[in-house]
Amino acid sequence: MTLTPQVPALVVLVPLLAGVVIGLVRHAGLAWLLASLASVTTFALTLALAARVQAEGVVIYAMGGWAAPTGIELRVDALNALVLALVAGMAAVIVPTSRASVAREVPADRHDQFYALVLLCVAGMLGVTATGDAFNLYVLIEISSLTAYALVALGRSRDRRALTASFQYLIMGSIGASFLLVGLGYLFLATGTLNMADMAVRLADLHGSTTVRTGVAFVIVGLSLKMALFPVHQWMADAYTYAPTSVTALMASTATKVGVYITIRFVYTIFGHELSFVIMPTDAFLLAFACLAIVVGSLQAIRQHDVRRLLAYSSVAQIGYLVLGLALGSALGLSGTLVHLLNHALVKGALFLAVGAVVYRQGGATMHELTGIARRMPLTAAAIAVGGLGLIGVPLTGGFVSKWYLVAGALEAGLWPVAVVVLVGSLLAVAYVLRLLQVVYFGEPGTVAPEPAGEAPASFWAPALLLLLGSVALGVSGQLTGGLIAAAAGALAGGAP
Amino acid sequence: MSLLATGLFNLLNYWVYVSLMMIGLYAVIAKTNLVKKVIGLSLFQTGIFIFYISMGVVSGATTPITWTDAERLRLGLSRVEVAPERAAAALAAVEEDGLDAARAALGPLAPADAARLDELLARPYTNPLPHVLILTAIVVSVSTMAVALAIVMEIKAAYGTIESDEIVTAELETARAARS
Amino acid sequence: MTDRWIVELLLAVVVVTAVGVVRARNLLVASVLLGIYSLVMALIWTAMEAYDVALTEAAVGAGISTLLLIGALIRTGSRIGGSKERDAPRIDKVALAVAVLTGAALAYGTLDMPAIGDPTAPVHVHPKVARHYIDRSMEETHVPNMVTVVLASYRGYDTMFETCVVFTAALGVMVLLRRRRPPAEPAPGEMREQAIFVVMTRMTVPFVLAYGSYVITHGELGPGGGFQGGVILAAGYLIYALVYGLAAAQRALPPRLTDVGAGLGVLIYAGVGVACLLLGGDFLAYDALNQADPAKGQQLGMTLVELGVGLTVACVMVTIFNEVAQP
Amino acid sequence: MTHVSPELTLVIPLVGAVIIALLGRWPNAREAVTLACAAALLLAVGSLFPAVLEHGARPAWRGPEVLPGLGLVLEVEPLGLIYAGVAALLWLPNSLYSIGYMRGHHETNQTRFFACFALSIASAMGIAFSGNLFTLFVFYEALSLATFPLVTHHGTEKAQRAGRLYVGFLFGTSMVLMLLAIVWTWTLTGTVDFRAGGILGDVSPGLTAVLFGLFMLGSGKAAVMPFHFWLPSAMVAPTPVSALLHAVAVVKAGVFVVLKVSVYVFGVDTVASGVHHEWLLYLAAATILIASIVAMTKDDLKARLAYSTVGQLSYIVLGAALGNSLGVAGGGLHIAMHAFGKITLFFCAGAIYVAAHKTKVSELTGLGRRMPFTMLAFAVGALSIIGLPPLGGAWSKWYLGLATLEAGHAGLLVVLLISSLLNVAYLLPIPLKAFFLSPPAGDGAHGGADEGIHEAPLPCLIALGLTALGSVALFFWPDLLLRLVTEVAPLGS
Repeated sequence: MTLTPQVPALVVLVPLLAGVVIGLVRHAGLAWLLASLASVTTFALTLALAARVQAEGVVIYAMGGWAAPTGIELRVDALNALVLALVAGMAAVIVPTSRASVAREVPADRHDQFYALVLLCVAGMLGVTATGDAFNLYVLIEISSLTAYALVALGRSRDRRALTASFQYLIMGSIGASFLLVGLGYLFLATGTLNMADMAVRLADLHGSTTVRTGVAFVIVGLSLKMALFPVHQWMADAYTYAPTSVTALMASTATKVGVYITIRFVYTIFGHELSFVIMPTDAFLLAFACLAIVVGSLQAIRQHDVRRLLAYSSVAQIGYLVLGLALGSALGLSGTLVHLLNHALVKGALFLAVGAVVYRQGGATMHELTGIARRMPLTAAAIAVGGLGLIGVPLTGGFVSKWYLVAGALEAGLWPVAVVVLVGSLLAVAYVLRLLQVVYFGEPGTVAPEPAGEAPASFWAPALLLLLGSVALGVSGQLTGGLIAAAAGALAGGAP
Repeated sequence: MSLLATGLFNLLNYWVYVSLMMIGLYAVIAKTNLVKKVIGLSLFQTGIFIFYISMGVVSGATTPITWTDAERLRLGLSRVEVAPERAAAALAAVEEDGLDAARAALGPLAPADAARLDELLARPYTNPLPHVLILTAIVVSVSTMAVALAIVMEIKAAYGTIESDEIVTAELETARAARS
Repeated sequence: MTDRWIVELLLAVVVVTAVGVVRARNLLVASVLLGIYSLVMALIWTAMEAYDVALTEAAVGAGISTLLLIGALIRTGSRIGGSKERDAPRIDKVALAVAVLTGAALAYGTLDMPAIGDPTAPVHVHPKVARHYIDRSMEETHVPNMVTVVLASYRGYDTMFETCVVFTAALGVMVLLRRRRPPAEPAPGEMREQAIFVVMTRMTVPFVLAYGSYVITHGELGPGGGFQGGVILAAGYLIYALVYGLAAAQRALPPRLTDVGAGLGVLIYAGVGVACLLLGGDFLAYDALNQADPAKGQQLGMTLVELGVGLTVACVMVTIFNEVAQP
Repeated sequence: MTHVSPELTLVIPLVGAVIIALLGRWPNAREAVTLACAAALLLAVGSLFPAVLEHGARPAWRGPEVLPGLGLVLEVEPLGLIYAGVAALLWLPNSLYSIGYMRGHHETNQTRFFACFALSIASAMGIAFSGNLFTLFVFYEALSLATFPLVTHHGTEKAQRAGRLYVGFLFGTSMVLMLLAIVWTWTLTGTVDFRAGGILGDVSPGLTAVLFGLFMLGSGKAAVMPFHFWLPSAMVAPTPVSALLHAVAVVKAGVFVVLKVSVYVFGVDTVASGVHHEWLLYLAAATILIASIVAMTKDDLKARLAYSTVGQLSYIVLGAALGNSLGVAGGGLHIAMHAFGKITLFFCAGAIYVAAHKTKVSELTGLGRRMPFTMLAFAVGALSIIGLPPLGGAWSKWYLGLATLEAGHAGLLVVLLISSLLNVAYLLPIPLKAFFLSPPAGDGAHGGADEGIHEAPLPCLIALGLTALGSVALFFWPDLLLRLVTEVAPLGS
């Protein structure tokens, strides 16, 4: 008996079971060890799955042996194989290296529950990404959200505002999920099926139905809430600011990416090009808010004093880029979104880890606490610098490639003002990144905050630099991004993935 | 007006669900009390349940638990006027040869009774799928509520209040104190 | 389906109750009204032939949710009933606009919907979805309750995560609220001094527990299953705790046991799936459990996973109650 | 003759920057590395000249591809060689000068200064030898980034403000306008390579005009009005930085981009044929006149020189916008001529500051007696900027004048003449007053307030002497430069 055909199921099962088991161990060190093992194993499994998708094309796994649409299927194509590997990869980097910061920020008697929640959250995100069933998607979204609410609230031992942030997140997340549920209900009512591929086929004949149109609208609005697309982004800024450091690093690099993936899946695969862009003005709606997100998010980032908050608002803007690309409705735009998806996950994860190192050493991460840290924490500072340049999208980082695609996509669509917004957005990024780097490198410590005692443990800067290496590889190698274009084209082909 | 009439007749459940969602959404946004927000969220979510269950309804249908032919017949016979021995014969026949044989064994009935019996024997099932989905949704909803209330309790412990505007004021004061 | 006018009457009651819930300034009143709202909902589900949903709604919505809310009010307010909204209700125009816009959009979408009860609606005629469940579930699994079959087999993967959601909720509540110390002894004058409650509890709790177990194990035949039964089991504990005090209840059923039970239930569910996988089937393909008679395998699988669900739900509800109710 | 491969011109200063950063604790070793790198770079760039001129070679290097068909490409061509030659040639005296200035002035953060300086030179080499628009953009931005710490070197509030203005204008124009133009070019033509005759052949004239505007305004380093504010404000930086900005690398990068894009993306003929391009002529002309007039009103020496630079840069922009070979030739020559003239002037200004702590033009009266060598060099630089023989500036202005006539814009010739007169008016009085007027009476016992002032440190003097001689030499031996520009733009065609 071989487990090879079972890999798609195992990708979700391993973190899930590990999460449940960890919830029972009552030992901080053991919990961490199990969580690390599970996340690394999961990453290996996603890589195996990606290799299989590369070799065989779409991998379909019928849960319970019931062929879809009677049962639930997992359906993995190039697009979600990539996102699966991204989510599992970020977890495999962040979970094993999180021990020091978790020990500092979470009460010791809660580490088992903490790691259990983290793994269940990862399992939820992986499940969301792998599934081919619309309702299953909803259930899994709720798992990843519910765990995330609790994880954000755990930041309260450092700052009580974590609680209000978590509550706000819960309310917005639940409203978003409910809108999604309603939208799915409308689509289910019109098609009689919950399977994505089947739904896509049946929707093709139902473009005139107001039910379908309303369903589409509510799915899009619900997902926008979940992705924290402007103007419903405030919850994310607060949650990222006050959550425990490693939670922020993990969520910032995965949660929103999964949201964007789902949106691509719905807009392109399930609704199809005509329903999304010709019949419904999805593109206009998303483009408008994406542009606003880019500009407003960046402007708000410039005004921040707390660096975590600065990065959180920068994420608001980056979601704008991601949505903008997918709303362009073209291969170029989608390629931009995909490259940005990867790059931003790597860069934001690294930046939050580096900022976590500062929090670890300095007790906080305001501009005061970052002043002049480059002298004593050169590696952390280097991570902040490279990460910052990646956020701007300077050439030779992945951010430049995605920016290039987005601008080209906007120009191709004849939307030069959108191209200008993309470029102005990166200009605003220059403003907040340079301000940060000036403080880090040229600031005079001692006057406003004590100089750090020394470099943070390697478990902070090493993973950060590793992730940044990935971002640079993405920015330098045309091969990596060239493969992505093929994936994007595959997703664009419409119909079944 | 005909739209309204048709709607009231055909779509009433849906419109009720829309009103419940509106009431809930209003409460979530407008209320400052955090517990009240959670309650609003609960209303908002249960509204959706009505929508799903209503779409599973089939006119004249029964609950989606498979009835054997004998069970159907037994129920049917209890609702019509029929001589006990003919009923027994029919019940015996259904075990052997199925409903058609039983119907034959029953012999002629009064027209109203025959129609009623036929209707009961052919009763369709309600769609089970929406029920399953809503079972899940109910569980999700109560789980969310549990976590939400846990957070509210912690907020009370940390801030001494569960009114969102008072929390904002408290934060502003903390910030001011930190600055001075 | 029951007569239309009954459903319509109940729907009207539900809307009025909802308005009452939102308008009530006393939060305890609002919570109790919400419980009533759920009960009326459960009646509506019954009227729509959705008995499983009705049972769940009654147990979860009217029972657990109300208890949770009241528990939260005790913990956050000074006394029962003392927790009130501060301001007089006023209309929030923004909220109203958002709600009305959302409602209008939702209502617009209903205009193209088939009439309620129309048997030709797409939802009812899909050959591989609804028709498959109705026409072939008995043949494929020999389990009469289609809701259970869909829940535990056709969409068993969903239900595993649903169990996980419950487990997650317990984790979330524990991680936020748990104090690692024994609960204080109850103050005198509690209910256990009152003989009538004690006697009634002694009499009812065993029945409640028995009924809960029955509901869990007989979900294949009639309405019910792990979720409903698990909640009923937990209700037994709740009654006991309310009368004898939390400390006594926790002595009878140590929290450590329910902690383990909560996780164990999920592991049982997933374990059944893994067993199928090891026996050569796909994950959760219960056919593999009995190669000779797949339908028997299905029955066995469903019984086991429902047990897992029941265990998790019961333990989680007890855990959440313990955390919320601790002083 | 063998030549080095072009990427070596980047590697030398890059490696230099790393070593300099590591040697921070040993200033002498650090400065030795700086000088050694400058010399090595000069040799490396020098070896490319014969290859390009005698053998018609176009040495190239292909780096990684970021996207299919979009990669880092270096390719040596004559126009770039002029710019690279100027930068490499001036790095050596500038380093020498920096050593004297920074030590004489006890500046802080000297390691950072020299390391960033080397990085700037590396970026300049990348710009000079870029084989496509993408590579050009990469190094253009790298230059902005590498010079940012230099501009804000003092860390004062004023320096910070200057830094913000600096990156705001430079990144603002390049990241929004230039990058937009580059991506647009890519979507329209499928390539971003530089090719003789241009690559926009099939693009409609209207769109070509839009692209032209984006490219020209996008090159913010060219400091065409109204994108010039960053340049005077950056004067807050130490004088060697001003020399770097005004002569060695930064503003030259801006006008170099203007020239290179005109020639290799649009093609000289395209520029000439499109009436939509004429606005740039008028903008450049206006910049020339306005900047000269503003320069006259400035009493601060460095500010006056800064506005002078703004005006002189637009000469080159004008040459590019005229759309004929003479214009390109004049522009190309002016890159070199202005660099030598202006660096001399800045060296002098810095020497005066180090030696006499004077920054105002009005304070320099009679200073020629105390610092004769410096003021003499100043006079040479000024004459070259004005464009009088026997100094290099005469050649470029001559060609630019011819180009205006050939293009049929006699009015612009008048502008050039008026501007030269204005140059005379704001530059020449400075050495004249220094030499021929008495210093203001001081309150000291004998002599004036300038008592005790003598020439600046020796490294400074050597540096400014060398650059002044360079200006003279360029008048007598312009052949090399002329041959390079005729390779790009055959004269007399």
